[in-house]
Amino acid sequence: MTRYSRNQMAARVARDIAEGTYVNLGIGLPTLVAEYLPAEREVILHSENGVLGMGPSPLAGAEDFELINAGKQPITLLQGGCFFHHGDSFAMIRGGHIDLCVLGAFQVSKGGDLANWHTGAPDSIPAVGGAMDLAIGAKRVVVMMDLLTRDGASKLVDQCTYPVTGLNCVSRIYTDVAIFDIGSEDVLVSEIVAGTSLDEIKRMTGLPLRMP
Amino acid sequence: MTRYSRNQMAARVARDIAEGTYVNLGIGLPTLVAEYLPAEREVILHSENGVLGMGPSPLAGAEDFELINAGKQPITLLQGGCFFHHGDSFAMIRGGHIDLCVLGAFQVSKGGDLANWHTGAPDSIPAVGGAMDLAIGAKRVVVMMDLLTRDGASKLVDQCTYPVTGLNCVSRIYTDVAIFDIGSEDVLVSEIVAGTSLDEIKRMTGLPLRMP
Amino acid sequence: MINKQVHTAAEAVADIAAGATIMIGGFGTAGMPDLLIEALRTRAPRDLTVISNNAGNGESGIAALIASRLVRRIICSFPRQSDSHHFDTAYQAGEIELELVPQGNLAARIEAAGAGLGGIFTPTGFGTLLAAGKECRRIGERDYVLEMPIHADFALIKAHKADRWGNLVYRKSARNFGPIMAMAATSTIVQVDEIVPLGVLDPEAIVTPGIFVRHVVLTSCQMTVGASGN
Amino acid sequence: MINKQVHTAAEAVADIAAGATIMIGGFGTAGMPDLLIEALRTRAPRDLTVISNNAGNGESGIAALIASRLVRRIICSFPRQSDSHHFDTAYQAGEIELELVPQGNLAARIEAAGAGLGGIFTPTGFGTLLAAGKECRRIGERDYVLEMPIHADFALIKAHKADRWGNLVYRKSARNFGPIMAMAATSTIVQVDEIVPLGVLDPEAIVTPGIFVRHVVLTSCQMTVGASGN
Repeated sequence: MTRYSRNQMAARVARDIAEGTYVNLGIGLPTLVAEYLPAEREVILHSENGVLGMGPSPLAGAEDFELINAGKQPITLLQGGCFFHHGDSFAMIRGGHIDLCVLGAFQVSKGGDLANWHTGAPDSIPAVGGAMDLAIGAKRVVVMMDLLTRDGASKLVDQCTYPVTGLNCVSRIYTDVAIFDIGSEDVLVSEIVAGTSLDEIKRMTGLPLRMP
Repeated sequence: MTRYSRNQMAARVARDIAEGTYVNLGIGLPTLVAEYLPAEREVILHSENGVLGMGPSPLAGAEDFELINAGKQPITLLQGGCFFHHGDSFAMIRGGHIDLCVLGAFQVSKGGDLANWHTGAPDSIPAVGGAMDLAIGAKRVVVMMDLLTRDGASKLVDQCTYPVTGLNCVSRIYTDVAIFDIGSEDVLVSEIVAGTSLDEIKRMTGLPLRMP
Repeated sequence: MINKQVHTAAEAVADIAAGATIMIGGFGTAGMPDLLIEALRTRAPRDLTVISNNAGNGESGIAALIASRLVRRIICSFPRQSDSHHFDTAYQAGEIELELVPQGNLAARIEAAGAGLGGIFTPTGFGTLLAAGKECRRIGERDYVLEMPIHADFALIKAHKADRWGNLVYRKSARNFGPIMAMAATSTIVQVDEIVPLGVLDPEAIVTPGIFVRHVVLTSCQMTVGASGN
Repeated sequence: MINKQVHTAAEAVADIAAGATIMIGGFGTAGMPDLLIEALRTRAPRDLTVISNNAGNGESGIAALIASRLVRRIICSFPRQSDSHHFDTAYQAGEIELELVPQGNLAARIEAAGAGLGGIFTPTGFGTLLAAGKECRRIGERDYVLEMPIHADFALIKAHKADRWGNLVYRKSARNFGPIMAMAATSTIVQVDEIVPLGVLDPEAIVTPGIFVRHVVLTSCQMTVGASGN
């Protein structure tokens, strides 16, 4: 079975992002999407710590630690970018002004519930950051993840067993095996990585999936 | 009986405003207070349409109709003044950041209720503007008014008969006859314009007043 | 390439249809988007709900919309003014519905819409006629009124300068409702004095980021169109 | 003459007493008022409640306050980080109380306090562990959680430039929580890189008007004091 690498997944997500889209890329894997947006396509990246119009990473030695992204890595600002405070930044998110948010996930349920903030382990220290705001705020929330855990369990599930981040908020899931769209009735398999069949994906997830 | 003129009332109010105070002067009579703040005393005037640090009126011919006060008259901006939007401006008011607000009134009750927005006449077109925000927002709200109406009725009353603007919000009332302070139990006459007695003021208002 | 500039005010307001809810910036005439309002009056969609601080002065702006009988309902804080005769007449004839809102609650409700909040408890108006019938609650030592967000389909505002991404700066007290209305409307249309190249506006001083802006049109566009041969 | 500048960080934090509630700006180290935090640690008031996005990194800043056992309770969105070992230790020992708040709700609750609101209905967190026990309400087609404002006695923030009236501008993403914390605290104390004469800051570009600021101190003040003979 062919599976997308992390880079191939990022490239696939990037392909769907049209010019002029305002996008928030979650910490971790989604950050990689920025590398696959062609320079001539103007996509405006938002960082929840008060930046719109994030540019590429600075050259070594040119880092400014007052110009960072939500992952606290140094970034640059494009011409046309701007700064604002946390209140306005989360108004952009919560108010539905961000067109697209790409997030990582522990699990996504067939109803579009997202779990990505907490494993629920009783001795762990919880930390939520902007995850819950991002989950429910953007016009469209998509997830980017491997379909299976390292143990082979599906992360696309009937019901989340991890604590949820938001309910019924995910529209689409880009995985290493296929792209899934959360419909109002069921989950559609919209695109399959070459070499895998719908039946295999059904077996992997244990869910009643269908092609559109 | 000696009574303060409008200008004398304004001068009296101005005397109580210390350097460094953030002040909103309501439309109408309170605006006159600005004329009696000595230029060397730095008092920062707020206008609810998004200005802090209002200066004196512009010279004739130098008016800029994008630089106006809440009464829509042209103003100037002092060095150190700044502009902000209506949301932030009313956050300053509602959030208790303005030290002092000076308002006109139709009536003030002995409990500090303010009526200054609406006569309640059934055929009148109501308009409230920022009156209700100003009434309850500032750290200290004082009123500036003639004690009596043209018909000789007291505007300091047992209970407001006009529709109220805010409840229990006025601390002090500067009038042409005396200065009144709203106490938790009763109304104190803190200062009397020369030539009037407490008994006369009690007769004018019909209220059980006392000296502090 | 992103370019939010459109070349005529008519084009900017072309998809405003009858029944739309429209925020209109300005405090008196400061920040009033006169060009856009005139284009809207020419287009003449009916049954509009208008959200603005005032209800029009004299013969132009919102007063002209009312005189043209396009406005069914207005949400504002200060309708009555010395020269608000078009509103006054329509109101007294029962031809226009008024929702009177304290100015700070108007601002806060617009902000709540822009920020995606479902409602806010505000102390302003408690115990007054304008809180009649509204849910109230004592929180801590203070009484509050529950007020709902005010959204709009469109916001028509005026700014000073824009770039092609729609970033805006304003001028003096003409800023007033512009930034918060831009955040509360599905489509924000802006009339500006000047359009500058991308990168000219200081990223520390941009007041309205372009994310809140759909169309930008130059105040001088009518003249420009005229001068270029129409 | 109004002059909000004080000459040492110790003077700036001199009236912060045990039991105080303190907002501390910054997102990671960007915008972290390190000088003020160090002055606070030296002063060492106990039983503090700290409101900040993070719960400290490494050995300095909030981490140092925790290591000195001054913090009884922390309200933040993201305590766990690779180098948050002082928080982790105190938390696991039960020596520090944590209120975990989604970052946008943290911002909105701080803004609500600054704006004098009594509560806000926010969609963030609905249906999650972080809304457990909170009042929820369906408004329109969406579910919301009622969240309360977060006030503080003091805000310690960092800005780029100030003038003697306390007007502030920030630098890049170090702005983050500064402007909203300045509005939500009874006393806001600001560490700045530079103090400029009144009138130098552009009135269109001032981010925090001086009304929200009590004290301003230069980041370089320690050195200045040292250089002048101590």
